[in-house]
Amino acid sequence: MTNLAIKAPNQPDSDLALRIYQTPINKLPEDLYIPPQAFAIWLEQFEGPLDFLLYLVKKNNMDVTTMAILPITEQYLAYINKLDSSHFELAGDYLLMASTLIAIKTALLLPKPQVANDDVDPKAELIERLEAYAQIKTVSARLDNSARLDRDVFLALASPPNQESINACLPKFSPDLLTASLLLMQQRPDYQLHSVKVDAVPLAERIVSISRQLQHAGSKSFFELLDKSQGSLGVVVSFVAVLELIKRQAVALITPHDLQDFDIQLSNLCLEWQPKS
Amino acid sequence: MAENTNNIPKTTSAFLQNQQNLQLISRQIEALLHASDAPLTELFLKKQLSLTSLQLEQALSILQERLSLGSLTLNKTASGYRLQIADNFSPLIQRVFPQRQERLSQALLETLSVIAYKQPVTRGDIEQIRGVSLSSQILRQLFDKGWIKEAGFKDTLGRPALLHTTPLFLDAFGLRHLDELPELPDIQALAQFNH
Amino acid sequence: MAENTNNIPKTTSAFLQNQQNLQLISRQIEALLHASDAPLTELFLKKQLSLTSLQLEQALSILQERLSLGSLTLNKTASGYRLQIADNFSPLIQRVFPQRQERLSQALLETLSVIAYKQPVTRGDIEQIRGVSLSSQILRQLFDKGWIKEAGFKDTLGRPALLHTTPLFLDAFGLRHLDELPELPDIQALAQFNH
Repeated sequence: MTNLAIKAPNQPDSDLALRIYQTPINKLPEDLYIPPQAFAIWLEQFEGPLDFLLYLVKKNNMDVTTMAILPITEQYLAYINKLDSSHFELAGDYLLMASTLIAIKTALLLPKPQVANDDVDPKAELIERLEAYAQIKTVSARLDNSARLDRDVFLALASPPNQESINACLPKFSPDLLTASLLLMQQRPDYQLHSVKVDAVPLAERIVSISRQLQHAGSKSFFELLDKSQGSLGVVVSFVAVLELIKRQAVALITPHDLQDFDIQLSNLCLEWQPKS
Repeated sequence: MAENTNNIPKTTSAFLQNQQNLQLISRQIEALLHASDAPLTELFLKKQLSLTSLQLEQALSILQERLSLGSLTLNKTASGYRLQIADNFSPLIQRVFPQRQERLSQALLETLSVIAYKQPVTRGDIEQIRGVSLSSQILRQLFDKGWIKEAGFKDTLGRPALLHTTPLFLDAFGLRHLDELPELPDIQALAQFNH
Repeated sequence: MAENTNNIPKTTSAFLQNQQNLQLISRQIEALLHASDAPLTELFLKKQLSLTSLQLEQALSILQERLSLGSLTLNKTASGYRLQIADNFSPLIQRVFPQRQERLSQALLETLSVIAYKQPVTRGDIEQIRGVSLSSQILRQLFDKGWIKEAGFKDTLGRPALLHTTPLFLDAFGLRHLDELPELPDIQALAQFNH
């Protein structure tokens, strides 16, 4: 790399050329040895075999649509032969193109076959691909020239208002969450101080007790119906008892109209006695 | 004097009140545009601020006028309105924040162009047109920027995913519609590839 | 007339030119503040725009005045100047782009309730009332939200810190005073607890 300055053919209107000692070289002289690595680096500046072919077409002052395929093919193969085996990862796409070109060249050199397969003309196909690629290459340069966000156009950034002023508008938590959490805390058996004794809580007895309480009071919240000595098992059994009573249509659920379905929790569950008509 | 002011016809006073109201709306729009991380559509603004189309139009023009006193402009992109810094400050910003200038590689630009012009396309289509295998690095970059998305499959062997550009791509390149893309050059014009 | 204008004293014309220049500088500062993702210091602005301290000060005050017509303010933070949406647009922004309210865990609520109803309390008190050991994770969450604070010590062995709720706690629960807390239901654990 020390003596080889290689000019990248990136800019569309720059002079595409290999430079050695600042001297532009239009084609690789047969007698000059160029290290394969340097050649590979030069080739890497192209976007692939189509880009490289376009370069050759331009260098030969040819027209894509009417280009003579033979000289281009020969030049292409001459360059690709310089790639040594250590650059296979780069060479893959180029070798594929080389085989296409050889096929075209062979077809041109051989006497014309007469029949059917002239619907696939490899030369026309190649020219078509070159044209399509040239189109894309041109528009991609135009696209790059258009005013692009964060390069030519900048968004106006501004910080949000002070967090305190945002906080002031956030919906408040309901203070009832606090008391509800304490109630729930109470329902929880005390793991640390006592061993948990699971007293059987007969369902039938709970059904009777809850019916009696509701019949007497008219309506009560679920928590008021609990027997606190029965612990968490009591909560579960009472809940089943309530479900059973609802199923028997002996009690009804009171849903405050301002509650959504998903807001109904044990803490705001209210029940009402349904007198039999 | 006092009598005079009282004699302002009702229509004038209503006009003044309307103007004040539009001023307020224009400030609300400005605040929302700054607070949003994506452009806002007319429909969104009308709905959120309960505006008629006329009110929105008037408030936006008041906003545009006020911004012109400073260094911003109101810009309508493919996905809605956004506030951007006026173009004449771009050189200053480029000088002061040079690290913000991102250069896009030729390979990325070509891939993006194939997707933009030939969409929907598969990876294979892109490779066929560009004549090189597509590095997943490039596709990932394009996905990262939100410029392309996968939608649907091509009904061929392996059912490869189809790639499309997104409204963010249009926004980034200052386009309102895909048909504002620079026209594909004529093959005849390209024939003389030496320019 | 022409003579008159020519007779404007040099100082006046110099003054006008200076004012125009300051206007331009204020727009440049505005553009840079909008382009930067971090606050900009005075030093940075002076260096990038080649300003004297006086020029910067004057241009910033022009900018502040111009911004007051719209919805932004110039905010001086510890790390420099930044443009910020004015606080009075917070309700609008919160309504249009609502921030999700997080769910509070049962353990956090219980701990908070014990502190709220029985303050001042020590960690030990909370553990005794709740019957479970207190995870430092929960206390940290409460401190992070600014809902509780430590103030004073209990005069017992080890002099443990006493925990109180804060005005931010009242604010988050929409309360003006502690005595607006809902009446404590019949809770044995709390009732039994005497400090």
